[in-house]
Amino acid sequence: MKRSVPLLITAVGGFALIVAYFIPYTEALGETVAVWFDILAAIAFILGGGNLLKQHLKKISDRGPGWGYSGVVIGSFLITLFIGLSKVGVPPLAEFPDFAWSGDFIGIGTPFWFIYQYAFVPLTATMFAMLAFYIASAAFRAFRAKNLEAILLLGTAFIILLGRTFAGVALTNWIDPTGPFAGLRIENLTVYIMSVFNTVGNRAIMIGIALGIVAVSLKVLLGVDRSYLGKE
Amino acid sequence: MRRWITASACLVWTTAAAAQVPGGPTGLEAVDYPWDNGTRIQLTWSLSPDDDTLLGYAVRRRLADDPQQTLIDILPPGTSAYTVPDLDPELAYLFAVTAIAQDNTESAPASTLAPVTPSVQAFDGTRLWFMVTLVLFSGAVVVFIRMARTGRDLKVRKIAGLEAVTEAVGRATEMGRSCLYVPGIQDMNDIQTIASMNVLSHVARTAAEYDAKLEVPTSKSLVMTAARETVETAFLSAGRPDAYNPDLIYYVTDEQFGFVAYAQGMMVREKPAACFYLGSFFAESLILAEMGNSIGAIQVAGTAQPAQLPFFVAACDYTLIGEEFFAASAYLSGEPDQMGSLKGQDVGKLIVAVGILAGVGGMTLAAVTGSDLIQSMVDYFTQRMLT
Amino acid sequence: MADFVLNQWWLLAAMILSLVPLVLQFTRDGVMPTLETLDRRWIFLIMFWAVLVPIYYIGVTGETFPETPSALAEATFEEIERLEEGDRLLLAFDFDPASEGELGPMATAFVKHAAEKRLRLYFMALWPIGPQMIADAINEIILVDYPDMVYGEDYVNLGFKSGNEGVIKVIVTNLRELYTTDARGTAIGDIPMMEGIENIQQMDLVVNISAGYPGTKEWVQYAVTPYPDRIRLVGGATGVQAPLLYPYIPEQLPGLLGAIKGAAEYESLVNAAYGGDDTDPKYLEALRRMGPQLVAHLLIIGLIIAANVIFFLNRRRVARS
Amino acid sequence: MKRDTLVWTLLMVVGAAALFGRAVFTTDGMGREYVEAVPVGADGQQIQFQASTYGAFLAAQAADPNQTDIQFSLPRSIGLWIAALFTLAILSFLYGDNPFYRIAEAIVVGVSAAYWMAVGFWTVIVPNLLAKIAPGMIQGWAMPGLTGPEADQNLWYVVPMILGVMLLWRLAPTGAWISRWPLAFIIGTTAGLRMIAFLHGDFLAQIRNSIVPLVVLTQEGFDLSASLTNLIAVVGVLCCLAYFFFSFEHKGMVGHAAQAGIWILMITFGAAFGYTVMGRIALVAIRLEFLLDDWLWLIDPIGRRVA
Repeated sequence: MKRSVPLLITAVGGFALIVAYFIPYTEALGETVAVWFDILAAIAFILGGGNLLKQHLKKISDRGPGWGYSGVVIGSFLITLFIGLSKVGVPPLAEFPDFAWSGDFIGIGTPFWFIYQYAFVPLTATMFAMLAFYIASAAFRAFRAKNLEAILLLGTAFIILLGRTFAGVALTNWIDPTGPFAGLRIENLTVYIMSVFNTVGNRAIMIGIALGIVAVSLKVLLGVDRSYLGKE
Repeated sequence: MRRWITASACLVWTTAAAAQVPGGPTGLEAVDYPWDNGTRIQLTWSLSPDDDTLLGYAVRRRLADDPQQTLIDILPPGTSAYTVPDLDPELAYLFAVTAIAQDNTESAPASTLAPVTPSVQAFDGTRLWFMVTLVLFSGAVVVFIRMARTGRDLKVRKIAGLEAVTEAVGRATEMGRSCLYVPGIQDMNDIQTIASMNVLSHVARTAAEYDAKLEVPTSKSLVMTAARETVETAFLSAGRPDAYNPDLIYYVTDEQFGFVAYAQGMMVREKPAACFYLGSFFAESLILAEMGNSIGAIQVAGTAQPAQLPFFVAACDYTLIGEEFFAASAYLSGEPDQMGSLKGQDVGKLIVAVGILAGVGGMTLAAVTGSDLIQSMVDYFTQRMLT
Repeated sequence: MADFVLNQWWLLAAMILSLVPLVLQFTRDGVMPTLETLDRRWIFLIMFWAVLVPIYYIGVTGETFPETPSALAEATFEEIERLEEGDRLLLAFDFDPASEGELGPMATAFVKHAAEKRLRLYFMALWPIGPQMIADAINEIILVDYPDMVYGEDYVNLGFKSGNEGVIKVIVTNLRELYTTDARGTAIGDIPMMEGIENIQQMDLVVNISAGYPGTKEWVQYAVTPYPDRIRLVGGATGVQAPLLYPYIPEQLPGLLGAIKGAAEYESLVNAAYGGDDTDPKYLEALRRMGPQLVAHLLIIGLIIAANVIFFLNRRRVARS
Repeated sequence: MKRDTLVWTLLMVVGAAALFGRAVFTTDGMGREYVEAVPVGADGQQIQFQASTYGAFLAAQAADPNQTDIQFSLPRSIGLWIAALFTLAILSFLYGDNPFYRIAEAIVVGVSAAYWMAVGFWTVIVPNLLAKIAPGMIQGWAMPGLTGPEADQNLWYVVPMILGVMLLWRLAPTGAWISRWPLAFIIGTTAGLRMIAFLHGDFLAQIRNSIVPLVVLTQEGFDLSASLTNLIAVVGVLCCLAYFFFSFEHKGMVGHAAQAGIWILMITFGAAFGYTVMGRIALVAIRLEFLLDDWLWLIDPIGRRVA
């Protein structure tokens, strides 16, 4: 019951969808399953949120290092959740003034919108922006001509970077754009690298990935890989 | 400069004065396309007597209960058959084909008289070749898994990143620091996350054997659930069920940058000695890898997101590229079943290589000789078998 | 420049002060040892200034760095330049506010260029939020700077249609099947400039600005590929998307603007041809954004060079000892 | 290290004081948001506030000193200041871990987890689950516009609901194993769906695109550069595939091919790295523009604060 039924569900679910793909009447089954998955993932938020609360409440009750921050997590979580779920301050839609709950939960000017606009967006966007700093330190550390592979890696990155500045473009501007060496102009070099090597490399990676996915899927469906199903 | 005066543009003004009206096509027949999902109808007609002077043929369709005609396509002269795509299996259609002269004059149409409805069949024949492909590639994997079970010795090459897993966990134990495992930021409906769970099971087992602390923050609730089952099983099979602590496998937030804000803070405070990033990653890949590097951790990464591979390659000690990542759990387990699946993948690659060579050869031959027969064979290969 | 230094001395002073410890370390320990053990936070700090100072300089003075147009930007410019007054241009805006930083300036420059050429503009969108981007372009450029252009005669907004590449497949042969009205709800038959337009093969040029799916790739696959002689397409794409489009250049995609760099090149071409002496700052957005890009790129290039100098000097030292 | 921190802290305080002094004692100002009241709805009775600019406010004041259409917005100004401080708090991590970052981190975790939960509830649970099982009830509550075929009851959706309940069974004291059933369903269907999707989509497309003629003939005759490019493409793909072979050690013929394959992969990675830099710098430039322009009012490139 604990292990064989889930194994059966896995195999039947997977193979049924594969077969369904070839039968016109059932080919849309995959879309239905995708919608079901979204529903399950949304229900699973309860598990995640519960775990978040439990984990931080534990830190607070243990008075472990930084327990005050756990209080901040719980506070911001509960406030945001309450405002979001109860549509605090959301006016009903203009067409349906009698339906108090009809408004857009993130309508402009609502408290939830304020949280989104002035906390969520700046925090996540700045996190994203930190990549600019990390990309510089990674380039400084990793792009050293240790061997031929590293030379190719850094050489290509170097050419592409140079081609993105007007200084780099000016560097090869003396090459006749219609002459036999026009291909060495940095903008043409960039296009060539991107359209030939980059395409080829990605193509091979994609083919490999597809084969890997076939193998992993089959192993899952045949029950060769089943660690996620837990102990008997 | 009016380049848009082309055939289709001028169909609206069909009354060009004093033009010679071309002879129209005749005998238009419409039949349902066999073995499909009910979206196609096949048309055939006899060529116009003036075919060699024409600009082409215009194909139009209309619904049986609606007089409004819709232009579907304009075909080159010499065409006498066409498959109308993208139809609705619940509607009845009428079709008309006209010949267009060089001066855009249109002939009288050849029309179908009875409405035709595309019908849905029990099997989609347009996917027949795909089914063959599917059977071929899955068959290769299944056959080798079976062969492995009969006890054949299957050898595979070494992958440095995977050899390093045990070493990294061991080093973390020596240093008295933890191991960090990030299974990507996608949910369980991504095959990379599933593959990551398989790898996690082996990493967890190694950690249990070394008695190392293994921390698994996740970005999705379902992944947390699956990871807990996985790690618990691994600790059990390593004979250390008492050492399993579910609190070390926890949910952070669904938000990509919220998750990584937490992860980088946690890394700088706890300084894990071994970091594993295996799964589906996006922009956060570089933040994780740079942070891990700055705290001096041994880092093993693996993903099938081509766009993130460069950052892992630049900042991590070992990177499993695409297919290597999917092969990781097979390598780490060393079980014969798993080795068999690797061999199956290799056979798959061999088939791909042969297919590409055959296609390229055929196409080159067709280009050099100009042979229509070879060209049509290559077309069948690329247009039918590979779609 | 001198004025800037005099008036904004405090910013430069802050920058120099913050870098003093690094300079001290260089003089104390020597260049090589310092570089070898360089704390990565110095790289972060230099990067910070490399982005901030150009933004500030450009923001205060309004000056921008020069831009040398690449062949691709020139090809894009030429495609529009070749058209004549009254020719038809389809502008498909497939992006959202998240990518507006990169693509907004392209949209602005395309609309300005087309308006200067007196082309007839047909706007459409395959992204649900595209109409907002179209509205921005119309409100900020056509209504403000080209008030004599008449809606329905010189430009029309066909609005958003759902269905992704399916929409393209249909409108290449039959526009009216999907578009029965424009975005304002006016029947297509009542719009003067729609007269005689059956499908988008009648457009003299299609311009697609896209941030992903559906986007330029789909336009190439479903519009240009089946009708290579009748549909000409140029595009603008984000830095992430642009590499995926290179395989289509130049046969199926004669012109492509990639990221903010492409936008800046095109902007400089349009301004050189139609800007006049005192260009409105809103037509310089990409050029302004290129300032920090240029300095930061040069910094990364410098870092890579420095890293390799250290590496080779070290290796020689190891070989000698 | 301690002295470092002190110096930096002092510098920050001086900088902040200077900015504050500038905002208070000069006419430049900083960090204020303005809104415009726009009537909405069929009868124009409801008022919605839309973002406006200081420049528009000055212009409106000049035209009519008693106008109330464009006005200062205290909540949005507070929001702007909070956003700016959050931006600085996150950036401060580049120097090192610190309490400001830890607060920002705690807030981003809490807020974003709750944000996605609320989004999941209002965009998935309500319209895709509850509205399918009990359309009448949901129509009367939160989705008054639910009509037509969308409003038909569909009891199939009871299945995912039951699966969801099984998933939540983990929280119950006994029988946690029951949650493996929905997990098994998810993993099995994912395996089936992804396998088909990748094989039919990417896999076949990539093979198809690899098939090109090695001899390209055009109207002018033999096209050397196109032929060469095609040759590189075909050989390149085969070499990269050789790299991925697991059965052979990288020795001999296979070894050479695999070596060439890894070179091509390195060029691919280098190119992608170089290309991504531009987008990442744009991200930080936008954040700094936000600080300098929207918050500090130090720069005004598009004249938003000129009447």
